[in-house]
Amino acid sequence: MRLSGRGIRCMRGGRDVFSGLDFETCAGEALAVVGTNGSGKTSLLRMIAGLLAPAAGSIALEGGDVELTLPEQAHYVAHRDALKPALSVIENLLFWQKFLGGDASDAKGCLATVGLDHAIHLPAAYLSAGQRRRLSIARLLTVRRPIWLLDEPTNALDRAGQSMFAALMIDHLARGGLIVAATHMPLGIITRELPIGSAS
Amino acid sequence: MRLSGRGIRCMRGGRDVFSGLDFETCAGEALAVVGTNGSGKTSLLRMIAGLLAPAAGSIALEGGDVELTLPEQAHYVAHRDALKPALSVIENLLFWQKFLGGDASDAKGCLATVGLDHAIHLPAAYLSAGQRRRLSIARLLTVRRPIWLLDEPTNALDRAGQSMFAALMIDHLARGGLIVAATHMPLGIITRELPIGSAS
Amino acid sequence: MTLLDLANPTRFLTLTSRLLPWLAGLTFVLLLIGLYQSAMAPDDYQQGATVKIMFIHVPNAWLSMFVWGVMSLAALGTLVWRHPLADVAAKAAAPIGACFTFLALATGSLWGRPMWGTYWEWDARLTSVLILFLMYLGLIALWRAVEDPSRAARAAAVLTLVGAINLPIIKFSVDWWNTLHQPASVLRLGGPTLDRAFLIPLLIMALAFSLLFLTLHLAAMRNEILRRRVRALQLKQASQLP
Amino acid sequence: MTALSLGPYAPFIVSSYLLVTVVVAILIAWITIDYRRQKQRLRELDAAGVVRRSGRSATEFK
Amino acid sequence: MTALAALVRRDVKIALRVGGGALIGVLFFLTVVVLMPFALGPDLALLTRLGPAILWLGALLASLLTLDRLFMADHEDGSLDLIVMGRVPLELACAAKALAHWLAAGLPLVIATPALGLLLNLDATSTSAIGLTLLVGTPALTFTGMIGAALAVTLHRGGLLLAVLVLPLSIPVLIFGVAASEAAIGGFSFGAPFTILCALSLISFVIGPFAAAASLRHGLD
Amino acid sequence: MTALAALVRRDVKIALRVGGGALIGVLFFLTVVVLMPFALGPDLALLTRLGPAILWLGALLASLLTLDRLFMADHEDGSLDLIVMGRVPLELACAAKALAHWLAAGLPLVIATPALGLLLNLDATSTSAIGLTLLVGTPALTFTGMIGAALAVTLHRGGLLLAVLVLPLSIPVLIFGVAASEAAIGGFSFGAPFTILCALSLISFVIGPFAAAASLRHGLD
Ligand code: HEM
Ligand SMILES: Nc1ncnc2c1ncn2[C@@H]1O[C@H](COP(=O)(O)OP(=O)(O)OP(=O)(O)O)[C@@H](O)[C@H]1O
Ligand SMILES: Nc1ncnc2c1ncn2[C@@H]1O[C@H](COP(=O)(O)OP(=O)(O)OP(=O)(O)O)[C@@H](O)[C@H]1O
Ligand SMILES: [Mg+2]
Ligand SMILES: [Mg+2]
Repeated sequence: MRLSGRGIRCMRGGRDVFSGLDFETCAGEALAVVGTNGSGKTSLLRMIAGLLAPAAGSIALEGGDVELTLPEQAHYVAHRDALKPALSVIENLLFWQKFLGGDASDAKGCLATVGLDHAIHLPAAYLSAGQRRRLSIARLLTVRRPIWLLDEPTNALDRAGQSMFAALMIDHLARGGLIVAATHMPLGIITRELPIGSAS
Repeated sequence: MRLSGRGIRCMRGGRDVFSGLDFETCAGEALAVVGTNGSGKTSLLRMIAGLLAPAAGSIALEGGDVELTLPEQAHYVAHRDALKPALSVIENLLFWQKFLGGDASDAKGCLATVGLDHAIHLPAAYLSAGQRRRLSIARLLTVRRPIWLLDEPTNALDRAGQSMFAALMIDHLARGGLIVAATHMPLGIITRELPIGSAS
Repeated sequence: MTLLDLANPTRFLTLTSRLLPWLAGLTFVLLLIGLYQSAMAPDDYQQGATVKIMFIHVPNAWLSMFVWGVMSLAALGTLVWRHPLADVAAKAAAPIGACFTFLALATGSLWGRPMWGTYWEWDARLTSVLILFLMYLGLIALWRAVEDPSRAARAAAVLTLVGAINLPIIKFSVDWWNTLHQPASVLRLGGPTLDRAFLIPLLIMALAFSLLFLTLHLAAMRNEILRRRVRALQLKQASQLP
Repeated sequence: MTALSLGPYAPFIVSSYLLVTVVVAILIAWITIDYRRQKQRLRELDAAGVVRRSGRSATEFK
Repeated sequence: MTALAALVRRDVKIALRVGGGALIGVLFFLTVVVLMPFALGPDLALLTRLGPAILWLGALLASLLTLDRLFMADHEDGSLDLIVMGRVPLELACAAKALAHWLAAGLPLVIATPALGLLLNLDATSTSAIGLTLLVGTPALTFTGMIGAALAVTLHRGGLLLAVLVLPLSIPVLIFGVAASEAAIGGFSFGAPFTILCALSLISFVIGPFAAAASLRHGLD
Repeated sequence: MTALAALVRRDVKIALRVGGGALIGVLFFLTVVVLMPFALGPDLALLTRLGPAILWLGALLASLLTLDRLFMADHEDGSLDLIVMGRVPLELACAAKALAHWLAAGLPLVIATPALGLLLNLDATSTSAIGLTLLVGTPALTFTGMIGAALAVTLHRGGLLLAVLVLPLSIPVLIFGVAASEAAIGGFSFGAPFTILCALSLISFVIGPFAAAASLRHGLD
């Protein structure tokens, strides 16, 4: 599996953010998109996720499931965590599992992995910032997509949470997964850096 | 100026989060509230800000302006950044300055300090995560309150942003300000740690 | 036992458990007397036998307003004194008040058909009572919609106090606008104008219904305190799980 | 006691009294059933070994 | 299939929890019907004549009041991104969301119609005729309204603008809904307007999801 | 003072930008008035008779449609926390927000009344009478409705529940607004209901902000 972009140009709100960006990454590898604030890291992730159209250039996936598009093989962990405050932790997770089609049995197992098993029936409105982030990670685990798109995933995680997540990423890479992460912090794993917008 | 809490007990959603917490901090000092996810750091900040009532115990400020309450002398930088997407950067900032009553002239200067001077007339909807955080910091500077309550303030800031913010905090402390910050990351300044919820 | 002791829910539970059987018995006896008296009351020269509806219509109508008054006091207790029992009293009273209001509306309609020739008319008295009923339902809905009881209590208290403005409107609507409904003949300045033959059974029935309310309210408050205890223990149980 | 003569509007009078009886009966029934249910729950929690903050058992009143 | 069912279930569950439960819908219509006499005057004959109009206006109101959050809530918390990225065709997902909206905001009205008919002094046949037209017509209100809801997300707009966009689309539904009900009450031919109403509903089932999905697909950023 | 003026200006600005500008309010009322003949049937005499009712229902609708976001939007983005912490008394801040809401959602209706009166075939005196009652009465709708909006924030609830809580409070305003307008049209005593309407508005100016501030102060967390 190989994800690559050629000559990508990003325009937002009528202004050029970056252009002529090339990148390439393979299964088992983590690509860390780094750059100053406003350099276009989030925009690049959204382009890979198919949520934003590049103004020029193209993004392609080779060696994935041919019946599925690139976004359908990816899962995106964004700042906004797609949780409904009125639903409980497990209801939130089970919904996304059913809707996105993950492995049905182990939602509770994933919650235990991220350390939320004691809060299963709590409404999501009651979660702290870090607990919400952990729930997003549990969703990432339940839906089991080969491509992980992570936008500052360790924000709000405590130190134990950060190393737990690093272990999960290493595990994912070892199974042939692929990670593209935008980050300002070291993620605790070996990554290849993709600097963008050198002169913002 | 001395901010202190005695025997604080925090209940949220009918569950005990922590109890019997004592703390004390003086002008010129930064208190870093540390603890695992869900240990109650944000809750403590909201109690100091007067947005959440402690279930027991009390929080008091000595040596501040006697005509003002504690929340009126504090500014709270939270996860949710109180920006209106429909207004431009400068409109957002000027509104808060007028409403909270800050020094009228230097809003633009503060924007320059945080590196947003090129985006003055951009709608806030167009800002990236780090740019929004910078705008929150600009507000913190414009309204000039002696007590800063910061909830993971360096989230989403790039490295240059983090050191810029550390310098701002040092400056604030040197002028006799007081900082209470909840954080998982080193803030880049000398802090006294207040660990809470040791066994979450 | 002072009022302050009553503030303790546990103390309250003991007291009600001792009091309730006596109250229930007294209510029952008074109801029987009242019913007998109203059965024996003569026919009205204008309204014929339908005047018998008065003996249940009027107590229910009075109680529908009285209960809101009780809830308003409880609301003050919640907002001003943050009294734990005030929340309980307000929540327990709402369904009972809604029932009384419904009965006032229903018996009024059943009386209106023979007297005015229609079950329903959009006049000031009738509609203001209907608004009262809707507000009772709104409050009940609010209590049911919010799991956290103390959060719901504060919101309901604000709404109850605002709704209390409706009470004088109901009471004086017959004086302010000319309506089909007749003006006050018992609770009025200058004393009652009702004939003694009707007044006495009416007052007994009113007393009996007030006692009924007291009994039901205390019992419902007891249930509510127990419900909160169950909730607290369940939360505790949930957090004890590994 | 002579039979009550309720005149031409007997159905209205009878049905209003009946209605009041029914509604009050429902109210009483609901409150008693609710009481039983709460006591039952408390007993279950007691059996599960959950105790109140004061250390007293769940069903205890005092 | 399970994906769509899960979406419907989630949206209904949220609507019931946030809106305060299934009874609130019924209570809302009760309030609207009680409100009308105050505005229109307490003339019972007039109220009876306007019965269908009042119920239809109530339906329009309920759908307008809740429609603007249909996609906006999912957009604000990021759910919409994940829904768009999912393997379920976006058109079907939109249809499922609209169905859930109707279950929470339209169906209660249909269920409450008999009780409301009593308040408006309508007889049994009229009530059942109105109930039938509402059952067939309210989905059309939701499925045309969802186009406006999708536009609101992509335009970052809300409030009255949405109502201005949606109301003209719902006028045909309103016309034929009221016409069919009045035909049934007045004893004219009920079939013709009712057939048109059914046709409108069917058309909206097709156009609504496609238009909404198209505007979401091109408008997100 | 400048703090409150800034709050009013900000809220109006946002309402106009998000709602699509000042004209949208007028356009909305136009749509409602155009819609009514479709619901009620095109009988012009009836429409004229119902003129005040239609305009008042439009006003109620506009305030309901936009009220639920009055405090909710500020709560969701954290602005409300800062407003509560500010040095401006919360009651005044609430009143300022309500004023801004009225400027954006109520005033356009008053301004559009002459044009709408033409559409409904009302003569000049009737139109000006209705305009006057709307000018006096619509603030009362906003200021009673804000109580519900504040409750929505503290309860984390919205949708139809809010409408159910707010509507009973606005019934008196509706009654006297329509009564005063009809009195002016029919040539009865306009003074009495109009005085009551004014009184209701004044009461709501006091009760609304205090109730809203109380519920916000006790309910945030
Ligand atoms: C649905 C219809 C009706 C409603 C909602 C209603 C409501 C009320 C209320 C709220 C009161 C208490 C007022 C106060 O304390 O001043 C009352 C009292 C009373 N109502 Fe009705 N009523 C209705 C129909 C009727 C009818 C049809 C009659 C008889 C023709 C009637 C006769 C009375 C009488 C005699 C009183 C006692 C007034 C007094 O002595 O103070 N009501 N009603
Ligand atoms: N609105 C709420 N209602 C009820 N419970 C809440 C609420 N917010 C937080 N909690 C609970 O209170 C506890 C403390 O939350 P808080 O947000 O203070 O944690 P925190 O220390 O800031 O955590 P984090 O590091 O994840 O930000 C958590 O267990 C959480 O589940
Ligand atoms: N919705 C939008 N509309 C228009 N412009 C936008 C939008 N979102 C972001 N931008 C602009 O695009 C640029 C890149 O934004 P992006 O969010 O990709 O930055 P980023 O690298 O993720 O920054 P950060 O480190 O702060 O998260 C920024 O300059 C921003 O102003
Ligand atoms: Mg970013
Ligand atoms: Mg926190």
